Amino acid sequence: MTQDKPANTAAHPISPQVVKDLYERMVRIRLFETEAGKLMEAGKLPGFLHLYVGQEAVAAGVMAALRDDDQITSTHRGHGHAVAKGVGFKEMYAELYGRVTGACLGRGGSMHINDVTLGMLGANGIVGAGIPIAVGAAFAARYKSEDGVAVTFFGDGATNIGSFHEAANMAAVLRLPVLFICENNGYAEFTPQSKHMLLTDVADRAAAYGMPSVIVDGMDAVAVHRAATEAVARARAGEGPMFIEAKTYRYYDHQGVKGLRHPYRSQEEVDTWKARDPIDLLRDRALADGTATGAELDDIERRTRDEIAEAIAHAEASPLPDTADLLLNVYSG
Amino acid sequence: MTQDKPANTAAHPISPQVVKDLYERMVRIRLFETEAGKLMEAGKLPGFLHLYVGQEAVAAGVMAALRDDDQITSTHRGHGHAVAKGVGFKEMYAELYGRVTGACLGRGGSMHINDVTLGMLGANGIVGAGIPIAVGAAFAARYKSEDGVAVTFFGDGATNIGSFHEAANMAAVLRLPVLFICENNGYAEFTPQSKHMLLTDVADRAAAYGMPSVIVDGMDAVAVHRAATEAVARARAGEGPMFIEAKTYRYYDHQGVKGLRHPYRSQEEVDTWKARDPIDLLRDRALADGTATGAELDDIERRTRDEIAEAIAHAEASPLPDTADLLLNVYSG
Amino acid sequence: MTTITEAPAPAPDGTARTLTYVKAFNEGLGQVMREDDSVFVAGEDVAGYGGVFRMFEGLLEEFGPRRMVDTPISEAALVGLGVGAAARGLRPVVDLMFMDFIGVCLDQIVNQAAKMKYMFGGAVSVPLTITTASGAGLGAAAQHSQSLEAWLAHVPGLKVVMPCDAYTAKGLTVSAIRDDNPVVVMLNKVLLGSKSEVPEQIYGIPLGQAHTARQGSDVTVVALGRMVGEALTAAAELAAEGVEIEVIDPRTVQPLDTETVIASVRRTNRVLVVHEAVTFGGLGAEIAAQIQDAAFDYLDAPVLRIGAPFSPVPFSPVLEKAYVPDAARIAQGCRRLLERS
Amino acid sequence: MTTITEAPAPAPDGTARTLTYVKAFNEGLGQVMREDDSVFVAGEDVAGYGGVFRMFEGLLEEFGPRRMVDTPISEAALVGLGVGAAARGLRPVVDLMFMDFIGVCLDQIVNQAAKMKYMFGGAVSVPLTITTASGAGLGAAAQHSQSLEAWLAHVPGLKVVMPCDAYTAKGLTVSAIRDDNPVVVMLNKVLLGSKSEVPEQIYGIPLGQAHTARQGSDVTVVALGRMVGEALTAAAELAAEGVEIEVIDPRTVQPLDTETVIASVRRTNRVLVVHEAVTFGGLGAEIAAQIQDAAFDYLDAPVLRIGAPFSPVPFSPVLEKAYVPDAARIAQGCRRLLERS
Ligand SMILES: Cc1ncc(C[n+]2csc(CCOP(=O)(O)OP(=O)(O)O)c2C)c(N)n1
Ligand SMILES: Cc1ncc(C[n+]2csc(CCOP(=O)(O)OP(=O)(O)O)c2C)c(N)n1
Ligand SMILES: [Mg+2]
Ligand SMILES: [Mg+2]
Repeated sequence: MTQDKPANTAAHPISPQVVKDLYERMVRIRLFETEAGKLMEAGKLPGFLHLYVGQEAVAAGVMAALRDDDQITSTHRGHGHAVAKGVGFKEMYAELYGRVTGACLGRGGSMHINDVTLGMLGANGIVGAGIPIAVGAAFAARYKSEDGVAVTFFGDGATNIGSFHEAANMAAVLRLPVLFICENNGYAEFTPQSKHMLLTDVADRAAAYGMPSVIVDGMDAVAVHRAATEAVARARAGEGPMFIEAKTYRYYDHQGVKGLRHPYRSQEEVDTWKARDPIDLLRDRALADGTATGAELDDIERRTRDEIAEAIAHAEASPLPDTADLLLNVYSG
Repeated sequence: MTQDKPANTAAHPISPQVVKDLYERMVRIRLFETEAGKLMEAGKLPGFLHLYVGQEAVAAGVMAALRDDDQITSTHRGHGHAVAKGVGFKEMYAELYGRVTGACLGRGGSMHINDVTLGMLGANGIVGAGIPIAVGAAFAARYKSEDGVAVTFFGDGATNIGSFHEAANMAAVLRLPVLFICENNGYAEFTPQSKHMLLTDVADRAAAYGMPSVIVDGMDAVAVHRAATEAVARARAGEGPMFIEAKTYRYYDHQGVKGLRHPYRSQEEVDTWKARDPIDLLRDRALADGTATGAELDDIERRTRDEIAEAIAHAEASPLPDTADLLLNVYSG
Repeated sequence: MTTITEAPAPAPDGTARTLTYVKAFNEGLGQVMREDDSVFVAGEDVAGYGGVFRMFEGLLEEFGPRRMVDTPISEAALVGLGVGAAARGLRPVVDLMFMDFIGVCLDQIVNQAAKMKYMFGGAVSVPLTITTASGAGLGAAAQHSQSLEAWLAHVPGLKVVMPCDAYTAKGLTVSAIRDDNPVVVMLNKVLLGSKSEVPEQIYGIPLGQAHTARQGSDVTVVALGRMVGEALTAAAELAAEGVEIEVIDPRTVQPLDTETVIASVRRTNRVLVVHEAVTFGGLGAEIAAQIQDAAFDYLDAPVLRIGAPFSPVPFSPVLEKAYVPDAARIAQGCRRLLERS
Repeated sequence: MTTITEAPAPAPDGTARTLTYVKAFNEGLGQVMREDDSVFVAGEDVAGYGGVFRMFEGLLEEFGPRRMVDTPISEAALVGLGVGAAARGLRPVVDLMFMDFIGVCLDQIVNQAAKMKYMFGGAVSVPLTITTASGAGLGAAAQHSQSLEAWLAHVPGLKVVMPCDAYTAKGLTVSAIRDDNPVVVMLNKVLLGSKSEVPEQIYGIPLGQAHTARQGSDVTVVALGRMVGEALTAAAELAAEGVEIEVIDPRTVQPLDTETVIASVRRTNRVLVVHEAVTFGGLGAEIAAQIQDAAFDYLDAPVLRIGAPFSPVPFSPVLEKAYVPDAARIAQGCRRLLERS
């Protein structure tokens, strides 16, 4: 049932504007995460930190195919999705710091970052839990006769949990406008894919729901973007859900920044993937084919760095939540 | 990934003994259930009753391929599996009556009938819940270096629940000796398969776990038996789990005996399936090819009827549980 | 939408219409669907079949498949569908059939629906209603008979209602759907066919407000769900003995209206709490703990709890009858409380 | 196997070895695996990685992949695997990592593991141990910080233990695995690195037996899990004020050793119950309800409960600190109890 990587061919050209957009989204994620990692190492951030670095092409490629009113649900590794969907650095860093100016008023932290005004329905601390929620968001769009779509991101490991299965089948049966994006980074925590399922391609699971699927190079933002654009168009047109498997890799450890110190993956494997770094790939290609100049791309990076510095300063200057407000937002009304 | 109905061909002959065994198991189920239905209608049985009538070929065909030390887990529709695995009529009727001589000492009722001495690890009131338990039983067999297998029965509807998915993947990854028997009777309660999944063949789901699968005519006890025998041999040999979809039909309503009064299925559909009644099919074939005589088969039926009458009398004469024993068996030791 | 709820007074002339519990639920649900297009129902066999308990009968015919949605057997995805749709502004009513099935989808209820508003810094509300049938008494055994309100009432962000009759089944359901929070409506299986007076127009019953079902001065009985009727029976029996029982129906167990209970106990000085769930760790523990704290100096006897013994629900009717509290045990409890000087 | 458990007295000369909580757990588990081949461990990253909290470090090396089994992220199937294996005579130890994940597999724990023996008429036992990390204090937020013992203790057929230090982490784990019933071992995340004296030999601590961690005559403090340490700190603080606090650690919350608590309260006449879980519907309610019933005439003040406020666990450390009960709040509670005449 898996289509033979149609989106991975360079059939139709992508506009320079989109290339720069993809590049910018990726750079924003990379720098946001790298700085967050440093802050964590410096002991400035409480709690857990699941860095997205390495997987940027997926979030960027998909999100560039969406509108603001399209909805996404995310995972424990949610910063990349949030940044790519447009959530502000200020709210995000402030949240990581546990400040009242944060995206969750300091109540949620890294695993619950959201911005419902941008259709970011939250990172999620429970593996697989965001998947049915996206199906519900897609249901709501159709119910209201809107043509919005919903997108749910999840890992290879998450496809082993019941809620993935149930939600995929539900979406297929109800023919809902929802994209299932599996970011296959080869590991569920420290367990390689080969030990948690017998398949090579997670996309093969879509057939169990009568859902079409496609496999893309998850280090190639353009390939991801093409596949997502097609799937979004299909979903908007009422043709139902679609499964996209993006083969990708995370550079840091499962959690935190220490990374690469445990023998669950080889240095060689890490190096091989890093040699195809999604940002470098796109940059090289854009410079080679003249889509963008080095100055343009450098400028994106510089602007992003400035914005990050400002956001971190803002976060550090922000007040802590007031302990008198412990019961805030437990209930509505 | 689904094999093309290999077990449905009459490649190798089946011994007369096995044919009679299959026939007897089916007749025992049919008569047990029909009488239970009458008792329910007469207001003698408390609680729920999910009759297995129509699906006898599946339980009989599979169970005839098992040893006593092989383990099964069942469903809300569990009487057929229990009878075919050898659980006694006395314990079963007494349980339906809520008597202390019942299979559960009157504590469990229809949905919890079990006989662990015969490897019957229980009917189950929660859809899908028996599936991982069978995987655990298979794990235990291999752990103890025994060559026992485990078999889990479930319906078409149950393949939509998370625990099916998780357990199937777990069994595949751990390469455990467990058979997944999907009794596809076309409905989950009153919802037709076409409304609860997009697949025609539930067996196609096995591919999502790298698990081989086969589809059999669930009205043909011999076909089921052949497929089960092959799968059991494979599992015993350490070659891992297998998925068998048996296409079958239930004659009564989802629950109770009233049946066939709701417009969720047509009389024509019911008649078409009944025209291929599993017991008639096997009887006709056995008489035609001389495997058994009418007298032999009639005798099975007569003996079964006598045994049932005796078991019902036993149940009715049995004492009720003592209310002083309300806390019995809540804990071990 | 805020919860504007007004319970009309039952017709004083006694001519008012009676309805069964399940029909009252159905009527309230239909009315709120008529008034608000954002309300839809999803669940197993809720549409085509009208629900295995006939809770949704006729609604597919009136509202069509857009608003009455049959789903596969996938409770986690079902509740998740409700969470996502609620976060996007709809008012889903998701049916769980038997409360005992909650173990396959509790994460969506507890970690998603209940916590989303809080974790998101208030950015979103989850006006999700979950309907389900609870309670023992039908010989449905250990996996189809539980009353698990204590689990849910322990979860910040959830509300839980337990209608005791047709009147409250309708009014609490309407309020649950109108409420901006996730609310679990625990219908009682044994009560489905029971009748009481039910106004025809739409009405809500305020969540978090207890109802004094009978006034009395000697003992307060706080009864949950189906136990309200049992307590009233016990009260009638005791009245014949000259003992006046006050029966309080909290209606909502989260939030719990402790004030009404405490005010009563300060007058009666004796109190019994009764529910179907097992006593250990049940809601009765919370109610007792609050009472002994707030009315310590008013109690002439310890708060007495009556619940099920610490065992799964037995199948055999003779055991099940002994297992579930009833009027006789409540009356006995009251007498015991009164013996204590 | 029946639970023969003997806790050796800690070495009196003070020279005894100390171990961290997580190492003590690990040592006990290893010892019981050495003594009984039917014990195996299954869970996510328990084998190759040794557990995300390092709970299982070294066990794969010693016991190999037959007995240390890494599984996919499939908690329902994981617990079900344990139920099936336990019903077939093994003693599975199934790891749930964070207690908050229990919502995805509660059916297998509650409707299968806990009820199987009962529903099957006693024909089978389910000697399953579930290990999991609970508790707040690490900035892990609302879905990785909960203490859900009240849910489990409300379930007939389950046992639940809450080790408060390294010594009990080892002994209760050993007893849990040796027990013939499903037992949930709630380790506390914040305590993982805390040290106490731990005998080297294998020992069990009897389930259902409370431990008086400190004797005192003025106020009884019943503390669960990590709150035991906080209560002892409060007791030391109060001792300086001349107030003697008795600290009781139930160790097992199901079954609960009420007798030890009641006996203490009858001496002190004042009692406070403290746990990390939200107060409403927490174990403190059950304990308070039992105390007011059994020691009604001995109480000089209502039973005081201290727990978390009724909200999800907040992320920001400043909020989290205010959220979780601590020594200061316990001391304050004791003072309040003593003020009451
Ligand atoms: C239900 C549940 N089980 C286990 C965990 C612990 N956990 C968090 S992330 C993770 C691995 C997820 O792997 P994958 O889905 O591949 O995502 P990745 O981390 O690779 O991005 C696990 C096991 C959890 N959060 N929720
Ligand atoms: C978790 C759960 N959800 C729902 C139910 C209610 N229920 C009992 S049987 C059934 C239909 C099962 O369909 P299928 O698996 O096809 O089995 P069949 O009844 O056709 O034999 C449902 C929905 C249940 N018992 N458990
Ligand atoms: Mg992964
Ligand atoms: Mg079916």
